[in-house]
Amino acid sequence: MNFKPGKKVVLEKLADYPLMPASLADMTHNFTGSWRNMRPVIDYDKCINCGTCWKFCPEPAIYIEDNKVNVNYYFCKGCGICVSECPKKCITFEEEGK
Amino acid sequence: MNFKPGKKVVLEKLADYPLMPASLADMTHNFTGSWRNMRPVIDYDKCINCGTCWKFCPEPAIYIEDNKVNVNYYFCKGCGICVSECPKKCITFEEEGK
Amino acid sequence: MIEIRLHGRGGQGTVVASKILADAIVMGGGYVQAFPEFGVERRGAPVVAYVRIDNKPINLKSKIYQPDHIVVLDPTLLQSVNVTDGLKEGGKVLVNSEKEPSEMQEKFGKSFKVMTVDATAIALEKRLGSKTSPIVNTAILGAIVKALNVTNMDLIIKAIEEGVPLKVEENVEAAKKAYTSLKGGE
Amino acid sequence: MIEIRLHGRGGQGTVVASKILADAIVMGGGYVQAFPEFGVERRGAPVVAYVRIDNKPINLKSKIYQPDHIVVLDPTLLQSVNVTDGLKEGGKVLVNSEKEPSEMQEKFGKSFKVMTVDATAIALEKRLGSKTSPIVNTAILGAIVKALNVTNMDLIIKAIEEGVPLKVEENVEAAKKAYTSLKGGE
Amino acid sequence: MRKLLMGNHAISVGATLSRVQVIAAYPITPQTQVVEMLSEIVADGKLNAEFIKVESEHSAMAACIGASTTGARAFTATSAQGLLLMHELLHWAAHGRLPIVMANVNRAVAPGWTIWTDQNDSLSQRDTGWIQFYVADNQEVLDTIILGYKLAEKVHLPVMVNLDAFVLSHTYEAVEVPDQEKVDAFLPPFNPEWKMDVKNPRAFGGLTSSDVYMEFQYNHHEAMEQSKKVIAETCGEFEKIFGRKYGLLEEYRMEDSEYVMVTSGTISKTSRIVVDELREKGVKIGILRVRTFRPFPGEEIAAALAGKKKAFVIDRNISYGKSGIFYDEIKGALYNKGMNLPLFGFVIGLGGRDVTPAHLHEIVDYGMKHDRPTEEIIWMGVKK
Amino acid sequence: MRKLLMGNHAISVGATLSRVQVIAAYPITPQTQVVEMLSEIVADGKLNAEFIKVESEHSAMAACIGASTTGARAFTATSAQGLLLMHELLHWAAHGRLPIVMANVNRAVAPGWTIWTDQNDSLSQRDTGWIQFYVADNQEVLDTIILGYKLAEKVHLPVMVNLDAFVLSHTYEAVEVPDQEKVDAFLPPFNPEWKMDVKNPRAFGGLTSSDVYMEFQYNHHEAMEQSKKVIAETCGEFEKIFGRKYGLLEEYRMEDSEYVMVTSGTISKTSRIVVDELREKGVKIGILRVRTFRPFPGEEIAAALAGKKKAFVIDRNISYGKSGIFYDEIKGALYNKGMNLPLFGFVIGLGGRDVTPAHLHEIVDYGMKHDRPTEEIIWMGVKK
Amino acid sequence: MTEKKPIKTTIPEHEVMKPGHLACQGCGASLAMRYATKAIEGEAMFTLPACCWSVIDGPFPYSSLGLPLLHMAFEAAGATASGIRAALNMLGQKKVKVIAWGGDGGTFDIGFQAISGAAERDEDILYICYDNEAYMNTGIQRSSATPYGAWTTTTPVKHFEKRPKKDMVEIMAAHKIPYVANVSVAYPEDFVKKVQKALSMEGFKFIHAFAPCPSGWKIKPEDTIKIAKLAVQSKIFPLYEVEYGVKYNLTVKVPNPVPVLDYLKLQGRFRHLTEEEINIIQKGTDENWDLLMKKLENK
Amino acid sequence: MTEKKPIKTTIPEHEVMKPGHLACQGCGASLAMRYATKAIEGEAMFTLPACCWSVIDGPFPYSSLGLPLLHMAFEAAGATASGIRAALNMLGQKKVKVIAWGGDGGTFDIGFQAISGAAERDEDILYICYDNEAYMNTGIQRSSATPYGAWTTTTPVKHFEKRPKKDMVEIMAAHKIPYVANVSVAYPEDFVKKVQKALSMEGFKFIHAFAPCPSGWKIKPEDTIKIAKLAVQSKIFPLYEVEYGVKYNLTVKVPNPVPVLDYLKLQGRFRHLTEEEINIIQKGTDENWDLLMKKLENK
Ligand SMILES: Cc1ncc(C[n+]2csc(CCOP(=O)(O)OP(=O)(O)O)c2C)c(N)n1
Ligand SMILES: Cc1ncc(C[n+]2csc(CCOP(=O)(O)OP(=O)(O)O)c2C)c(N)n1
Ligand code: SF4
Ligand code: SF4
Ligand code: SF4
Ligand code: SF4
Ligand code: SF4
Ligand code: SF4
Ligand SMILES: [Mg+2]
Ligand SMILES: [Mg+2]
Repeated sequence: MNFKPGKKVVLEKLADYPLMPASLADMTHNFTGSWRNMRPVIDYDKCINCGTCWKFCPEPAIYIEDNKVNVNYYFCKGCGICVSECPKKCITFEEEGK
Repeated sequence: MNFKPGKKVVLEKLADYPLMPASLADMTHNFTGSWRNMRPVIDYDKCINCGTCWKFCPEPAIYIEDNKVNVNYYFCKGCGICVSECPKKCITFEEEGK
Repeated sequence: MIEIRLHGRGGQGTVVASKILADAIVMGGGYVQAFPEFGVERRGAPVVAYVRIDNKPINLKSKIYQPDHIVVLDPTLLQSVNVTDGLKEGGKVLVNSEKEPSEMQEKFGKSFKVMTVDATAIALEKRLGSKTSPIVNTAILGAIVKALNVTNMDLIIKAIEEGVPLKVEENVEAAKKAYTSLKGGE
Repeated sequence: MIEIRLHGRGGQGTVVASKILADAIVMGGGYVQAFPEFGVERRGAPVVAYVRIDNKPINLKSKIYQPDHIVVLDPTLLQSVNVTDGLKEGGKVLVNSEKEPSEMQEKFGKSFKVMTVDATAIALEKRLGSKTSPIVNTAILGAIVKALNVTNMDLIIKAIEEGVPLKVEENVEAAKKAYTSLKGGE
Repeated sequence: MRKLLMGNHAISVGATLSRVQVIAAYPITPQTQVVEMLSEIVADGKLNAEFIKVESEHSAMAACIGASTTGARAFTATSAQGLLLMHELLHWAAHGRLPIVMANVNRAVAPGWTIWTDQNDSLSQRDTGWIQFYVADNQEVLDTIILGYKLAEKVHLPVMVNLDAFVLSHTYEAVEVPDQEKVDAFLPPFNPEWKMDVKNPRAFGGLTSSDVYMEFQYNHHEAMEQSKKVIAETCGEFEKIFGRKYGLLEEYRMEDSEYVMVTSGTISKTSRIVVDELREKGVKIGILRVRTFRPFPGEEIAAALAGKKKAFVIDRNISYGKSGIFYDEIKGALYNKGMNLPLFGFVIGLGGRDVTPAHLHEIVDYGMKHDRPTEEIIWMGVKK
Repeated sequence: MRKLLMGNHAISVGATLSRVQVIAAYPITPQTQVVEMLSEIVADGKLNAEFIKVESEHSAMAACIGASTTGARAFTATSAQGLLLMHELLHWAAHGRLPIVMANVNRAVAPGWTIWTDQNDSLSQRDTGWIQFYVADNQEVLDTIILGYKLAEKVHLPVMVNLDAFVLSHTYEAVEVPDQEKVDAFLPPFNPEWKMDVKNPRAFGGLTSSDVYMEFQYNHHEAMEQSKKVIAETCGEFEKIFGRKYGLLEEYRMEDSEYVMVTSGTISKTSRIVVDELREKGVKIGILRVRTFRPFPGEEIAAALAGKKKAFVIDRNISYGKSGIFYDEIKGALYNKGMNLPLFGFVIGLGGRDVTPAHLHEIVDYGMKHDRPTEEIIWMGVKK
Repeated sequence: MTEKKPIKTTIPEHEVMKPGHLACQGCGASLAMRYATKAIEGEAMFTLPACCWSVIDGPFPYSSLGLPLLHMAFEAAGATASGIRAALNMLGQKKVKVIAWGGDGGTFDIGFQAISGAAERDEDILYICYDNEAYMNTGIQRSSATPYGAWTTTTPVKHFEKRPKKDMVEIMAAHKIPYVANVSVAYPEDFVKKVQKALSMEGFKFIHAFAPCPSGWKIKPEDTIKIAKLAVQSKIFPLYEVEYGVKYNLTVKVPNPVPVLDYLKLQGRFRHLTEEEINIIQKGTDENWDLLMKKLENK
Repeated sequence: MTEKKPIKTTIPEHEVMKPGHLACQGCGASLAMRYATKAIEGEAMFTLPACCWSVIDGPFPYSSLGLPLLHMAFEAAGATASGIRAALNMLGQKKVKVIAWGGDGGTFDIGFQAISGAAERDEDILYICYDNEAYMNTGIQRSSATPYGAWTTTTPVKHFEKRPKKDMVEIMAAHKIPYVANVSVAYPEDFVKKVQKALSMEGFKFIHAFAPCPSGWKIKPEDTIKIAKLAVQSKIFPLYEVEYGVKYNLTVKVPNPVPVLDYLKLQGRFRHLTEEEINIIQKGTDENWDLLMKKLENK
């Protein structure tokens, strides 16, 4: 599933508050991509569509679309699990901002 | 062991009190013999000194002295365990006050 | 206001007796409190229950220190417990005993009126409880009706019928028998 | 009173840097508070720490909203965090970066004075941390001494010696090297 | 129907009539008859409820919190150590705005072990955010459970109904047991807007930063303040249907009184005897019973005491290093009214020490003889 | 020796210098550095103590109770939920008259989950019979642990030292760390008369009937009252040896003041900035910091406020359905003195909402503009 | 009366626990304490969570135990004992034994966590649970030690206890502590020996003592021992021990087992059971026994 | 780029847990939740004691879980879940599953009693413990799940953890509940299957999920899966299940086991260990494995 960035909820005044601290939205507003200082990049030439990277991403920031695995960089924290678990070593870890 | 009846502790004034509720005496002042409405009586003729009654008395209200088992009636509550466990059936249960 | 104290042993149904008595009072339109001594008494140990009766709502919420009457469910208690402690001058003492009231009067002194009923015998006759632990409370209730004059037999019988789980008939009979066999009640 | 805010990532030693800086201030006889942003930030997430310095006891116990200076330990933060938020007019911004201050000045605007130090390179040179997570805090401290003028190198070195558990010498060297290689510090 | 009930039975009957759906409770003297009777009632099928026989009071409250958040009417009962063991979760239920009703049999706090009455157990929960009632007879016990649910579900706050150990819990008194239909008319089914719901999934109680936390506390306090009005309303409704009148406070011979005994719990009843006797002698004295302790009816107490000559506050509790708790809180209320009424604070009856009319006379005597209190606590009945 | 310590370290150093013998503690943000540092200190052999790594705070307090009754100096530290979970055993330690010292990092109470500071956790323990201190900087944290043991062991009561989460617990400040020898001179080894002893076997805490229970409560309260004197004495001794002065209260620019901010915890320090600024403008204002909350220094507060024009009580806490807790308790103290000083009660900073000089100016402004308070709580900084 | 052979006692003659205590007539719990204290050689201290024994011992200012004793909150014995242990260690009294003594409710239920914690830490203490299979001190409510089929006031006849008894011995054995054992008041020699053995070992020891309760089980006080024997002889309560979670040992053999009915029928609390339910109990008992036999073989 | 064969997923493709959550980089706990929620067919509710997940889920007013969730006090999940279950039963939603989700601290330690109580009552709930072997949310303090040899902030290198890991799976199995199982984030298929199986059963189910924590174990975030695999392959964390306390089944075989050293050496928390200590771990691991094999045979 390719999650889209969500919206922040702003509680400006008392009337905006729920009765108790009950959630009003999910966390997809949170740009966890900013946590990353390394960026996983998939080499689709080598990729065999085994789905391993998708399976092991803890965010999840990898989604299946168009019969391939894709990284959602808005959420990818750059943990490197996909890099390390890809059986074909076809994901490389590049320095962020370079 | 033949326990002697103990004394009550009287707390008449503040100065008699310990710092916290810490005990100052044992319970041997407590005449649990008054709980009894049946009284175990040992027939020493039949008794074989096996010690079973002594062993199983929960108070303990049976003590060994002069090479025999003795009931301390100040404490015996009249539960009847000794009566029921004596292998020689030589303890009888008599109605109290009769 | 009439205040009654009942003496029995843990496990003997003393509190149940006080409750059934109170039930009868309520059925009769009276006001009542029934409560146990607030303690941790164990099976076999002497216990106490109270009944407070009035014809108007009872505001008094403290314990009973000077009862008008005393009821003793177990005669062996008399050896160890001072049952008349605090009993008002002229108060009644109803004892479960095979003895005649006159035989007991001495023990209690002249200021109290002693009555007896052989509730144990009645209970055994009606097969309530066992020989070593007869259940005497319904018999005692019958005697209370006669002795203390705080309710009547119809109400007590109704209260017993609602208040005992088993052997209802036998219990009612026990009460009736005790009512008629009370000694010293006149 | 001088108030400084440090920006880093969870797990990068930002709070330790603030603490060592504070240690140096105390050793120099100054008064100081050092504290983290009070949050639940996780490894990788942007974090913040504060240092408040004065020459008399500090009564102010609230957070820092308008810092005098900013220190950025991780250059990749600049993409996602508005590090100059609340920074006072004329405040200094010290960034761990290989870039020249002039290259950055534009990003921050004219009202702040930008300085850079390549702390990552220094840390890697001194073998502090790994390539993906270099430990830059001691290098940054050296740069702070030069850039912010709140303490001196002797004290910082003493504070580093007491405050880091391992590779003491390398850390001290990192600080020294950063001190000399600060850009834009004049 | 008039029935002879001990206080613990009155609790159970009240809960049954309120059609509670989840019961989670743990036995403790002097509350045990509650769990026993409710076990029977549920086993007999007379109440359609889940009874969770938890392994501790802490778990009892946790289960109630789980059940209430899921939208079921939840009930528990406890006393003393059990209440104290729940403490963290009392805060939880209140901040969670859960309309749980709990009966607490007031028992003194250990050590030494004690099972007898005083109010330290529940009053030491005064800051947990629960509504607290202190009742004076078994009729009120039963009625207040039912009233409690009505109130709790309106203001989204948990309600604690406190009764004296033994003096009520184990004392049989005649109680008018209302008809189920009438109770149903008074208390509609529980159907909260905010609840765990698979159709509308939410997280309840997540991390609440300093940017957003304080408003919840404000709302919590405001709900308490509103409760005063809601109690008045609810009691009005109740009176219409059941004919029995309750409120924040209860007054006895107060109209023309010059002196006032300020009481709570069963002492209030025994005090009537003393007041009646003193009235006979011409002393103009009345009783102000504080039935609701949270929200604290400060305004109402100040109004009731306005113009009186003296008041004698009787506390069966103590805050160590301070004073009797009712006393202290009432002083706070009068202070802001600029009142200068001599207010005496008595501590009596801790750990179940019996409170007799004689003791209460002593209290009034003391108050009559002194112009102003010279101590924060006037101790009654302590061996010296 | 002057050292840079965060509040949690100051606690640990204080406990170490006090030569505590048994530590039983459980981690909780924002107290964790205490358990971590003490683990290290014990592992390094720098403190000869048993550290019991219990499975909950409840067990931490139980272990402290066991250890203290056996005659060892026992220590624990906690915060918020941990403190609340101990609640039953807080009563136990106090009634057991056990001189346990505990550091509590003041954190707000869940739900929602929060880790930030306010005083509701410890103030909702106000009726448990513990001595309570609220400190304002890390030096005082350290010193009060040592002072705490001295006091606790004299009056046989447990002592809770409360400090603000993060603002102290996680903030590094320079602290003068006293020499071990001096501390040893000040604080002799613990050797209680009443303890578990195989040579003199006793049962502690047995069933205590209504005939004998109340006197223990009287003694407990009296020990609290005596503590006031003992605190003064002990602080005097402390000052002689260490040169730092503490007391029940702390005054700042109070001598000639007409207006008073009544504070506790770190807000007291920030208030100094405000007072200094206002003094510059000619406003005669001072600060009365309540350092000791139990025993409550009512007399002393009344004396300090006597003759003032107005006072502004600042509470970082609330008793729902009543008011700020310091405010309420102070009103009680003034009432009995017949004082009529306008006393304003502000609630601020719950759940860690930051308290800045600007907020405190607002408080003073409000108080200056109003003759008398019209509400029991004046809320500061709540979104409306 | 002819000359008698001298009385030869099979358990220590010295009495530590004193009479005058407040147990009901025929109380198994008081007997259990009598045995346990007889087994102590040297010095010991007790801590006691709320339970019948909080009352049995006697009210303040009295105590029947004859040893230092700390009454403690219902749920806290495991941790309290840990604190006492730590204090004794620090005070140079490492040799003084620490014993926690709790009922089944305080052990299986509300106090379980503190026990599990102390076991996990392998504190050098002995925990003895006297098991009367319900909360007796508060008047016979179910605990998780209440066996299938039993009436209690919270498992009324119409809805008698449906859950099997929680298997504390196996749960504690799974904690892999040095010593776990079942004992019974009907087997005093075995009882005393096991307590002695436990006290001789270092680390956390757990002993589970079968202690009939006449008041709660609706049995005659005089039947306490008889019923406890039948529990063993019907295989309902096997007397065994486990060392370090793996070494199993059956200390009292049952060569001629009796049907569970013999055990059940003497007790009022089981009166309502039908044959079908009794069969369930018999079957469960046999299965548990077989499982135990397997573990005995594995050792 | 050539035409690819279609991606065949071995676990459900649907994502319940949403990104943007607050777990550290490479957090095993977040992965565990991702798998668990994938396994749910139908409706479910969660309750969560304090743990890293209280933070991971996101602060108010947010939540990443995508299912109803009640945050609860640290020690209360077992009982809270019981209350939710009871309420759902009363509200006619018997089919909605109730899941309690706690860390090892909230499960092995402070919340253990409430869990044991719920297990004893055989409440129809699933309890999942994600085990990262310490209190991580508060910054890496020991729990009773911390294994022998590990450094934590409360078991410093000079005094590293000396107690073996509490054996929760065996302890829960001794509760004789319908289902107990070990799962690991490195074996998602096994993980999902077991959660599905548990959810299909009635009564109390307990699943123990191995979930490495990069921050707490001092490992590289990218090694989370590698290390979890090594735990299984070194026999330290066998993947098995137990039904009704007796029926044991090993779900992932270990034909070519690796030495524990391979597992230990990647982790900073074990860095200080000497050969001797590593041997102790190897020996303990082998013994536990042998014991497990015996139980597997007995079934
Ligand atoms: C927190 C708390 N809850 C409840 C109680 C009440 N209580 C005291 S003893 C007891 C039952 C004890 O049962 P068990 O441990 O089996 O011992 P027994 O009385 O059967 O000997 C209970 C419920 C208490 N003292 N504290
Ligand atoms: C009563 C109580 N004590 C302590 C805490 C603090 N606390 C919150 S989470 C946590 C550690 C949780 O550890 P674990 O259950 O293993 O989950 P993890 O954080 O490791 O995922 C602690 C100690 C608390 N919230 N409540
Ligand atoms: S680096 Fe980590 S977060 Fe990013 S896609 Fe790979 S596994 Fe997911
Ligand atoms: S793990 Fe590697 S090969 Fe497999 S789908 Fe991902 S990128 Fe392709
Ligand atoms: S009847 Fe019971 S108490 Fe009396 S001696 Fe025999 S066994 Fe002991
Ligand atoms: S049991 Fe019987 S035979 Fe044996 S010693 Fe006692 S009385 Fe004698
Ligand atoms: S109730 Fe049972 S366990 Fe308690 S004292 Fe009586 S017989 Fe013993
Ligand atoms: S500390 Fe560990 S368990 Fe917690 S979020 Fe980070 S990686 Fe996950
Ligand atoms: Mg029991
Ligand atoms: Mg963990």
